[in-house]
Order: sequence, then C-alpha cells, then structure tokens
Amino acid sequence: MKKEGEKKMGMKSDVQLIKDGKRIDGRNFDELRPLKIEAGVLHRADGSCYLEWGGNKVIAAVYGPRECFPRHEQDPLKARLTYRYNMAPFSVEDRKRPGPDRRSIEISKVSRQALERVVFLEYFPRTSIDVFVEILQADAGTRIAGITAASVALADAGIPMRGLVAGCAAGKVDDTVVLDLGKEEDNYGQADMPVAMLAGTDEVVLMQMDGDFSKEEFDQAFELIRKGIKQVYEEQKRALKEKYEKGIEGDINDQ
Amino acid sequence: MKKEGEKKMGMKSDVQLIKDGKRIDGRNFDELRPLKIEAGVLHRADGSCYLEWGGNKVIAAVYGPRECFPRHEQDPLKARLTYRYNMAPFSVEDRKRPGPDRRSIEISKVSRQALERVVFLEYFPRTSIDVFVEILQADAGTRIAGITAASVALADAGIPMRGLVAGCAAGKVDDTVVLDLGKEEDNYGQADMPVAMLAGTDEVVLMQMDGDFSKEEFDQAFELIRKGIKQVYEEQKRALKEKYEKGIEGDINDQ
Amino acid sequence: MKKEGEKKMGMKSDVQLIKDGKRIDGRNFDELRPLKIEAGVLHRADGSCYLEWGGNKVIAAVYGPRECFPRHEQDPLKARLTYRYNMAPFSVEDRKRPGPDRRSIEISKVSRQALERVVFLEYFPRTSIDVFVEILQADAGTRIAGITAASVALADAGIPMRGLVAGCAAGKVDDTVVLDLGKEEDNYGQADMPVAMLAGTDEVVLMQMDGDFSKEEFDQAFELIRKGIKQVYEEQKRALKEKYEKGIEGDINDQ
Amino acid sequence: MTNEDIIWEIKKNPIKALVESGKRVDGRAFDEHREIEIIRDFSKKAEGSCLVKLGNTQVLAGVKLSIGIPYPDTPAEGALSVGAELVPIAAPIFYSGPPNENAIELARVVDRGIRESKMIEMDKLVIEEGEKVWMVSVDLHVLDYDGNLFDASNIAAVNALLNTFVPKYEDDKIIREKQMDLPVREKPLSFTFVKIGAKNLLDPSLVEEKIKDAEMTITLTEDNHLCAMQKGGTYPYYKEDLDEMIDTAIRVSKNLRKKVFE
Amino acid sequence: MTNEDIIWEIKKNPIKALVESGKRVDGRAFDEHREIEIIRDFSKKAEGSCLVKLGNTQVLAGVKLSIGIPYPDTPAEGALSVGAELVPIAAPIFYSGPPNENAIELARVVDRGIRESKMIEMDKLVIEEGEKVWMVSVDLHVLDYDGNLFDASNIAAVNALLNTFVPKYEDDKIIREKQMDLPVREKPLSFTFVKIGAKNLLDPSLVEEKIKDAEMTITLTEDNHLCAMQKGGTYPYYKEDLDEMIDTAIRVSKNLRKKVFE
Amino acid sequence: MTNEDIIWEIKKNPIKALVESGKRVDGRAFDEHREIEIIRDFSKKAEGSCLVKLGNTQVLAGVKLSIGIPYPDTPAEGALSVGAELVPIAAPIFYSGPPNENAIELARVVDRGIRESKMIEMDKLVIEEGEKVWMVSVDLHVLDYDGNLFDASNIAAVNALLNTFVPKYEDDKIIREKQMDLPVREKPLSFTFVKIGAKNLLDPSLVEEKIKDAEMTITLTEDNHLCAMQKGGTYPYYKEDLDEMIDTAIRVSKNLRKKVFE
Repeated sequence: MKKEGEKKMGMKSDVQLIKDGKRIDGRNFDELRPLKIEAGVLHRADGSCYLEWGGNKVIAAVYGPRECFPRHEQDPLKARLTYRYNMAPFSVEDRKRPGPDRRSIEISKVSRQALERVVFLEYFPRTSIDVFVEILQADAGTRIAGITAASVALADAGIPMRGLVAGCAAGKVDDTVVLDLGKEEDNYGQADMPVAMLAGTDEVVLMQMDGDFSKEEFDQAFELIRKGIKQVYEEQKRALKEKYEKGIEGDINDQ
Repeated sequence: MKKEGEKKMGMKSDVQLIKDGKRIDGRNFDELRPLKIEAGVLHRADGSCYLEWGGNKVIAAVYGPRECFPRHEQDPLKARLTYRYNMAPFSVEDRKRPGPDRRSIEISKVSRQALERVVFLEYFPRTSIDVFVEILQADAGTRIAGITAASVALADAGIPMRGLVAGCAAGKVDDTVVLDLGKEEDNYGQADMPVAMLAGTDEVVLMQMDGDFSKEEFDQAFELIRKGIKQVYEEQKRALKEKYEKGIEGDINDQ
Repeated sequence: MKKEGEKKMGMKSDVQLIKDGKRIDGRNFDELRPLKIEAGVLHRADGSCYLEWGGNKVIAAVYGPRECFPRHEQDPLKARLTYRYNMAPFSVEDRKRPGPDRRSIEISKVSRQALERVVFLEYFPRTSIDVFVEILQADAGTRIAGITAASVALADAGIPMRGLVAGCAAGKVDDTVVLDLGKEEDNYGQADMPVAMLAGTDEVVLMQMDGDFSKEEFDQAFELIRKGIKQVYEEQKRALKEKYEKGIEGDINDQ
Repeated sequence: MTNEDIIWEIKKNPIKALVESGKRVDGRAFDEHREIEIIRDFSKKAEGSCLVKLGNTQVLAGVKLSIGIPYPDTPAEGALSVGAELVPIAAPIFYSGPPNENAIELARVVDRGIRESKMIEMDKLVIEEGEKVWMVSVDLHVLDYDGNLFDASNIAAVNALLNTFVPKYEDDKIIREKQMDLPVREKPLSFTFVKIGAKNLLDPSLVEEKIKDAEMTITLTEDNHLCAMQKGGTYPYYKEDLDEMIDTAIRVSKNLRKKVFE
Repeated sequence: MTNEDIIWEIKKNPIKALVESGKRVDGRAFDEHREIEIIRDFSKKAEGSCLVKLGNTQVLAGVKLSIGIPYPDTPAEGALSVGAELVPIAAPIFYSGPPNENAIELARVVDRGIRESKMIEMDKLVIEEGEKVWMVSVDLHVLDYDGNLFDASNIAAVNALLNTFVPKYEDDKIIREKQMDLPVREKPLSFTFVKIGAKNLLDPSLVEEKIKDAEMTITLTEDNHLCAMQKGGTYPYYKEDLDEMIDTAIRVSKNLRKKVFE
Repeated sequence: MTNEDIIWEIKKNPIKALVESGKRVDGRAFDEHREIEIIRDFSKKAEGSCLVKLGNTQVLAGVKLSIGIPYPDTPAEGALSVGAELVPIAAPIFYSGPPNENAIELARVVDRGIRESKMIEMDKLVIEEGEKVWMVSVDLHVLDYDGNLFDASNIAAVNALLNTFVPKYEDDKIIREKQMDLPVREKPLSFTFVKIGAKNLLDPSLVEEKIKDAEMTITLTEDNHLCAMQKGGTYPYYKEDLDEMIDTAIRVSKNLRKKVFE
C-alpha cells in the first residue's frame, strides 16, 4: 500500500500542524502552495505542459487525435480518450517499481472520466486522443496536479474543449479545514478531498474524499476548493497566453 | 505446490482413518458425503447451479451459445467450449492468490475435454459456450464437484447434451478402498481417483489417479465409483426437476 | 544481474590466467576452443544445427518461410525475421527461471539485426522466418555460438543467404589479448568483444564489447577475431557438406 | 458487447423520461434500497465471510488472516488489504484475466471506507512489534452483477469483518481456531447514487447504472461523518447534488444500519 | 494451423481404416514402442540430465538442486518441482510464451509419477529441519516433437534423477561437487496409449496423436502398481479399455525397464 | 506507424544525397554534437538526478539508493541496476507496457558503460559484508525523443551519479540525509554514430536515426580507453569505419567532457 504512494489519513502523531494560526509551512488556511505552469515544453508531443506545485513536478503530454489502436476500440461516433497517470521510479521516497499499480490505475480512471465530457470527442470519430501524465517529483496532490497539467496540454494540442479543467484539494489538519494539503499535512492530517471542476462553472468533474469530515467541514472544504480552483485557472490561462504570445515555432518541419 | 491446493498422497501420519469398520467421519466405505444441488441460482448467467458436497461449496455458471471472442477462435463447424475452474482466495486454509495456477489450468483442461463430446457443439457453429466454476469452499474433491455442477448448469442453460456428466472419486485409506474421500482422508490417504462418466452409460469421460493402487484395488475403486455416480446422477435430476417445476420466472425482462 | 547470466569483467581475483605463455586451459593466445558442428539434427524443424564449442552446447532451429502471425506484422515487401535466444533452466550453475530475461532479449535483438541483411528476406514477402536458439549448456560465448549455429540452421532450411554468418570473440586476460575466452577467463578477465561477420568478407554484422581496451588492444583483438572466424567458417562449411553428402532422408512423409 | 450497447441506447430514453417524471423502472422511491439479504459465515474455510444479496446482485466477501511484517512506518499495527475479482460467472461482460480498472476501483473504494473509518483496531493485531503482525485480507467475489457493486461489496466486507475471528498463533504456526474476535470499533456504510438527468437515485440497479450520467459513492461512519467519497461517470455534479446525496445518505443510514448490521 | 488441421483431417480416415485392420502406419504392433535411445549426463552444468530419443521425439531433462525452506507441513523433507517448456524449436505449433495448458499438464503428469511413486527419498534431503532443505528442480526441455511427450519426458526425468548428485553445502554456499547421489528408491515408468476407433495403441507417434479419439497415460511402479493415471482427449473409455491398457502396460513393463533404466 | 514509415522512406533519398555531399540536414559537421543543456539535481526526491537536453531530446535520470543483500560472489560490494522507460509522452511510437527490446538495450548499454568503466567504487557501499549493501538504482525517464537516446541517457545517468548522495542508515532505517557523496572514480562518456551510406555521423538526430543503415555506440573512459561498444542496425561495418569512429570519439572527447561534466 505505502509503496503504491498510498496515504493513510489520521495516523496518530505528535506533529503539530497548525501553530499561531499558520500552517506548518507558514501558509494561511486558504492559501495555495506556489504554482507555476508552462505550456508547450516538449518537441514530439502534439501538446504538453510542465507544472510545479509545491514540491510536485509534473509533465503532461497529449497525442492526437490520431489513429486508434487496437482497431476494435475505435468508436464510429467519437474519439477514444485515454489517460495514463504514471510515477517516475525516483519521484517518491522509496523507489517505485516502474509500471502501473492499483493506485495509478484508479487515478487514471477518475481523471479520464473527468475529461471525457469536457473534450469534444464527437468531433473526431474513430480516432484516439491520448493523455499521458508523468509525475517526476511527488509531493501531496499529484492527481490534481496531473489533471490540471493535462488540461493545459490538451489546449496546447489544439483539442477543442468546453473549457479548462482545474483541480484543487482541501483537507483537515488539527481539526481545521485547510486548502491544498502539503506533504506533511497529507501524512499526518485527518481528511483530504481532491476535486476538479470545469473552470469558470460550478461543474464538479472529479471528486474523491477520504478521512473524516462532518457535513459542515465538507461544506467549508468545498468552499475553499472553489476559491482555490479560481487561482489555479488564472495560472492555466496565463501559461497558455504566454505560449501563444511566443508564437508557434518550428512545428511545421516535425513529422 | 501445497499452495496450489496440491495434495500429496501417502504422507506418513499417525492419523487412524478407519476404526471399527467406519471411516473417520462415521461413513461406511461405499457411502457418499452429503450432496445437495440447486439449479438456476444466478440472475445474469444463462444457466447456473449451486452445489454442496461434504464441505465443498461450488457455484457453476454457463454463458452461451454466444459470440466467440477472439474472432480467430471461431470454428465454422461447431461451438467453442471453454471451462474455467477457479478457487476463491478464501476457499482454502491458506489464502490462495487470485488467478489461475498450474493446478487449476490442468483441471480446467481435463474438465473441458470431458464435456466436449457430450455437448452438441455442432448445433452452434461459430459461437462460444463458456462454463465457469467457482470453488467458494474447498474440501476434497472439488474438480468432481465442479464438473457435476457444470453439467447441471449446462442443462439449466438449455444447451443440448447427450446426457448429464456426473463425477465421483474413490481412494484408498488405511489399505482399504473407499468412496468419495473427505479432506482428512485426502490429506493422509494412499490413493485417490477422480472419475466422471456420462451418467446412465459406461462411458468414462474424465479420469485421473494418483497414489498407490494394485490392479485389484483399481477394480474395486472403479466399481465403487460406478455406484456413487448413480447417486450423484439422481441428485442432479432432482435438482433440475425442481427447477422446472418452479417454472421459468421473470427472465423475459432481463437483457 | 548475475542471475541473468551477466558477467562482470575485471573482478579482482588472485586467479592467474596466463602462465608460461599458455592460458589456463593450455591454449595458445590465438587458439579457439574445440568446435564441432552438425547440421540437420531435428526432425520437425525446417532446418537445424547442433553445436559444441568448448563447454557450450547449443541447438538452433529454423521454421519458415511460413505464415506470419500476428497478421499485422506481415510485411508486403519482405519476410519478417525473428530470433529467440533462450537458455535452458539447467544450462547454468544456478537454475535460470524459464522465459526471456533482459539479457536474452538484448542478445536476441543484436543477433536478429546481424542476420536481417544477410538473409534474402525480400524473396518471401508476407511470410515469417523464425530462428530459435536454445542454450543447453552454457560456457562463455553463448551468443556467438548461437548465431554461428543459427546461420547453419538457416542454410540447412534452404533459406537463401548472401553467405554464412560466423562469430568469434576476443578478450583480454592478465593484460594480454587472447582469442575466444573460456569460462574462467570470462569471469576473471579484463575485456570481452564478441563479433560476427559475414564469413569470407570484411563485413562486421554483430559487435559488442565490454571491459577495458586501449585502441591498440582493440586492433589486436579484431585481428585475432578475423582469423578465428575463418576457422569457424571452415567448420560450418564442413558440417553442411557432411549433411548434404548424407543425402536428404525421409522428409517427404513429414507434414 | 456492441449489441449490448445498442440495447442500452434504445432503453435509455424511455427510462430517462420515467425518471424525469419521478419514477423508477422497478417502482422504488429514489431513496429506496432493493431487498437485502445477509448470509453470514458462508465459507467455513475463511476466518470471516458474508454473502450479500442486494436485489439480484450477489457478492461474497471472505476474510483470511496471515502473518506478515508490518509496514516500516507503522511497526505497531496490523495490515489490511482488499481485493476484488469480477469473476466471469457474474456477468456476460466480465472476462477472465487480471483485475481491470473497475475491479481495482471497487476494491479500493471498499478499502478506503474500512481504512479511513478506522473500523479495525489495527494496534491490537501486533504479535511482535516491528516484526510480526496479522495481515487481514478481504477478498470480494462478485457472483451476480445486477447493479451497485459498491454498496453490496461494502456491506459484505464489513459484515465479514464483523464475524471474523483471529486464529491462534503458536510456535510460529497459525492454528485456525478462534483466539479472539477481530477487534473492530466502527461500521462504515456506503451509499451509492446514480444521476439520471437531474435526479439522484440511491442503490442503482443494473439498468440504471447502464444509462447513468454520473455516479457517487458516499461512505458514512456511525455518527454520520463522511469517511470516503468517490465520483464516477462523466457528467458533472453541482454542489446541490452533493448536498442532496449526503443528506439522503444521513437520513436513511439509521434504518439501513439496522437492516444490514443487526 | 488451419492448414495443418485440414491435412490431419484428410489423413484421418485411411489411417483409421488401417488401424481397424490391426496395423499401424509405421508397421509397429499395437503394444510396441518405437526405438529408444538414452543419453545420460548430457548437460554438465546440471546436477543430473538425460536426453531421450523416442523415435523422432527428443526430450532433454535437467535437474538442478538449490537450497530452500521446507513446506510448513513437511518440515523434514526436501521439495520437488517439475517444469516443462514446449520450446518452439520442437514443433511449428509451439510458440514462445508462458507455459500453456499442454506444457503444464505434461509437467504435472510427470511430477505425479515421481511424487506418488515416492521415487525420491525426500527425508534425506534435509539440511536443517524446518529451516533448510534441498529443492530438486526437474526441467523438461522438449527439443523435437513427434508424439508421446509424456513417456519420453517420464523416461528422461527419471533417468536424470537417477544420475543426479547432491552437491556439497558448506558455509551457506553450494559447492557444485558431489556430496552423494540423489537418494532414490523407485523408478516410475509411464505408458501412454491413444485410442483410435476401438483400438488402444501404445507409444503413439505424432500422426497417431493427431487423429486420436482419446488418450491415457498409466504410470507403474517397479512392482506394477498404478501410481498415476491421466485421461486425455474427448472420447470416452470403457472399463474394458482400461483393463486392456493396464494389462498391456504390466506385460511390457519388465522389458521396457531393462531397456531404459539399465 | 505504416504512415510514418512511408514518410521516412520518402525523406530518405534526398537526405542520403545530402549526406553523401558532406552535409547534414541541420547543418552540423559530421563530428559535431547538437546543443547540450545539463540541469543537475532536478528531482529532489531522488538521491541524485539530472535532466539532459541534447537538441530536442530530453532524458531525465534519477538515482535511488536502497538496502539489499550483496550478490554471493561479491559479498564486499554494493550493487548497481539501470532501468529505462520509454514513456509514451516522449514519442508517438512509444506505448505503455513493459520495457521492450529497445528500452532494455538502452538500459543495458548505459549500464555497461558505468559498470565496465568501474565508475562507482562499489567496495565503499558495504554496510555489513555479505549481509547488507547499498543498491544503486538508476532510472532513465525519456521525456522527448528526437534521436540519440544512448548518449543523452549516458550523460544524464553519469551526471546523476556524480551528484548522488548516500543517505544515513541508522537502526535498520534509511534516513534520507546525506551521509557522504556516492564514491566515484571515473566518468564514462558514450559516443553514438549512425552510418548513412559511407559516412559516420556523430550524435544522430531523429531523422538521421530513422534512415540509418547501421549504428555504433562507443563508450570511453577518461583516459580514452574503450569500455563498452554496441553495434545496432542491419548494415555491416568495416574495420575502417570502426577506426574512424573510435578516432573521432577520442578526438572530441576532451571538449565534450568539459561541456557535460564541468
């Protein structure tokens, strides 16, 4: 479990996560970790995105719309969307064996479902649109970092979408609801709820939760997330704008 | 080996398996363990059967005739028959890892072969008839319990057959040939011979043996099995009759 | 690593590999280990070869040109060539788990590439030519023994080729460049360079090297190999000639 | 499978219309479960087991205990693992092979409910700190699939754990006789809804799952706190959906607990 | 493969007619083996090995010994495992990949003969009771497949074990020099028949296997007791078939033992 | 993929003609590398890491240290393993799945350079002789594939090892703080050439790799000895080719070492 990058909320510990109204890393309760997004960082991929969020380093790439293999998975009415969340072996404390584990298969599934109605798949029947997310350095919140980067990579690839998907988590530490858990808060906290929304709308497209929330805490957490996602969305837009201002370079000669 | 549910006949032991002309569980030499069969126990399957035999609990399901995947396994002259014997992880003393092991692959093969000339496969060219046997609680004799249940499930699915296949084993404990070994007899006995026949005929369709039998002991064992199979067949017929007397209910609205 | 049959050149050791101008097994620096080749040793295969080289025992078989599975690997312009190098579990000191490991996958790749331009693949479009090499007893130099045998098996199968591929290695022990390392020289030596050439030409079709060679030592080693390959080629030709003098027997009735 | 997909496509619109008008195909209210049958201690070879029938859906959960080394960061705790097999007897669309993403998600959602509610007193499963602890393996065997595997599996797994015994351990050997009951302190209970159009339906049947827009599983502790949530499906939820589902789950939980755990 | 199937279908009827008239394609009597050649100690890296040629069929068996932990229920015994690879050099229908059901059945039937006859004195393979025992691994490498792999493999495996040495074990290390011969007390010998029409033919060639209705392998101990049986194929056997085959096996066993084990 | 193959086929002849005339598509000399950028210590969770950009090719190498048992024949040495994943973000032709022959070859050639040059002082990685040693795992994560993965990976791996720290090991636990630098004594550097027609081109770009006839990787130690070679491709090399490539590698190595290791 632990080796799969599993977290276990609510481990007993003497770690004091909140002190003098500040969190262990000095943040306010409603404050995101530093977030930096860059679009178009890879040469071969049709679209790509590099994202740093707290201690997370994530790269997302999109290939497609392209021919769909194996053939029997072709859909005559729409494109197939695939999503692969993958951790580099050296992205975590104890080396992770390469290849998909149960945790990454689950994350890939919920992330794919979050994007399936957002991308206009019906524009590209019989093709495949393939999203790959590589976690190069993992802190807490990699699935949210991944889908946030994936969404920018899809835009960078010119895939038409109803909007950008942006994610953020909130959790509970020392009985306090806070935004965007850091690694220690994740290890020793009481609850975590990763959410992704179609940015600019009220649509929740990804939602998981574990730990312990009363209904009131859930409501608080949701409200924090809503605000957090607004900031994430601004950074996504900034990254895409920067990319397009730089202009599209050199892609014509690539095969 | 042991972990595959392997038995090893003839382990040295101080266990006295026969005392005062009775076996360790009080049975006579030619007596079956209690057997109970019920047909039509599952909603989705085309045919099904639940069977309890001594400490065995087995469920069999049949799907088909249905489309045959992968396509290149289609036979233009007859249906493909598949058979999958599978043990639930908690069906044995030490948890069994899920998925096929060498033992279950061998059992699936000999069981499939036992059914291949019994089912009128030529009536359903290009289709597949798929038999699945799940061992939910394993005592001795699961392969025989499985094929006995599978045969009822095939009948319950309305698949035309030359007859029912019924199985029974005989073995040797404390130098005595006895019918239908129980778990302790299997662990500490000297021989075991599982056999399945086309019930009501003299046709042996499945036969394996291990341990130590002289030719005379083999003959005795075979004779015991022949009588045992008659009783098993009666219970199979009773179960099917009961199912059809109850009438066919509600299947029309199922997809 | 070691379990994959990996060698590690240059292990510190007190083993003296050269004494009085002779090698540990009594050979001269430019002397091959005993080599014996026999063609046509298998009944079912289209072509086959058995080879003993020092302590190596190798059997190679060729099937094809035959139908190419899976279909999507068919090439409309030429035959597909496959090459499978495989070690029997009991061919090495510590039992090797059956199935391909990383080492054998790499060897299979470089061996296949060595043969791809030598076989006239374009004569047999859409088919497959499959080469299988089984190492039954492994000393040093199995990959070279394998491709040397494979080449004879291809000829025995009547597959048209630009020539025979013959291999030989040279290495460095006790700071001396020598031909065709034996097992102890391989274990405790300083460098090893396996090479295969299109026999009778200057064309190098397989080349690997590890350990430590100055450019001068490399040149010496290459020169030794060139001479060694000439001898290997003579034995290949002798084996094929012997086979054809015996005549083609009995193959007509085989399916 | 294409044929099956076409059938669902055809059934979709009339059923959606029915739901829109406030009704379900089988006549249930939106917050009503199908009939539930609980058969405890089904498999005698398991340390604990339970067969649950939820309508026509049948899931058998079995618990085995074995000895293992604790995780380095929890040297004074036992370990839990949950696995699920969608064995091919349960539905025509289940094929043999390693667990696919659906089986993995099922196992992990059930696992999270048990783990995050702190159901099992893991610190009481230590034989020798840092060296030897009990490993609790829950295996979900899906026998008949007629919708809502999440809740049927949750109920089966929790009930199986409630009747699990810890075997004796003597001279480095497990003796499969009861040493004590598995120490538990909580009973997590999950509630799965599908969204069809604007409606959220509790305990979906197969047909409702097949035409669903979205799906949500909410797991509650005995004091009605949330301990696990999982969104499925591709359509979005709004905050009002979430509030409605959580409120419904809290409202019906008391009665359901009585039905399934007593 | 379809092409191959068609060829067998065409060959089937004339061969069946021949068999019906009491003859075999290669002129043998029904209870007659093909030529057997036994090459012991073929692979020097193995602790024991044997190459068997049975007609054109060739099987190489190799034995390796390693150190392992005994099974908990047999703390005072060594362990045996038998594996088979139908490597693709042996026939056009063998492909690379994990062992399929045929390879697994072959290994398990050979294993049962060795295990159930109690050939190996397992209690003499203990280094430290409950802790360290010798594990005997027999690997069957099928080189050329022209029918009757069961018997060729049985003979190869048993002969390999008969010339196997147990290495020295010093300072927790295996030294591959002879400490003693592998302790054996029995020589199981298998007899495989195919049924074609009403006839049972011993030691089937490839063509006979291809058109067979049913198949039976009978393994006998030195005192002609049965220690393993395995039915194959899809047609039934009658009691008379079983009697005939067992009698034949017992009748020819003495001569065959001389040929293959001496 | 067929479409892609056709594109390469069409591009092939004009590029070959260009090369024949002494020129490369991107204007480089035959012995000239593309631009190289080295970003050390990229992944903070790794004990050592390095991202290398070689033209548009990007490879990230990460090093993790763990505790293991030494190989029986080297009880007083640590262990090294190198793995490579051609993750599908890097090229349209890379698919998810276990490492294929190209990924395996890449890892093994990089491994040989490190191992055979004796880069790492393995005898300094022993915690308890024969019992506990450090295992050094180098993982190559290919992010963008525009040709010459061998050299980009070699440079990334060697640089990652050069900035790797050995963690503390206290009370049977790894504490991920620096105990010492990984002890290294050598810096192997590889040089990959493709042969197009009669020319050998250093540091091939993707397009040059796609139309190559043959390929050679030569790894040199700091004193310009050969420590590893690997031929690829299906066309032959002549001795003159080998001499030319080795000479070129030796000639440019000093400058390249400065660029990538300082």
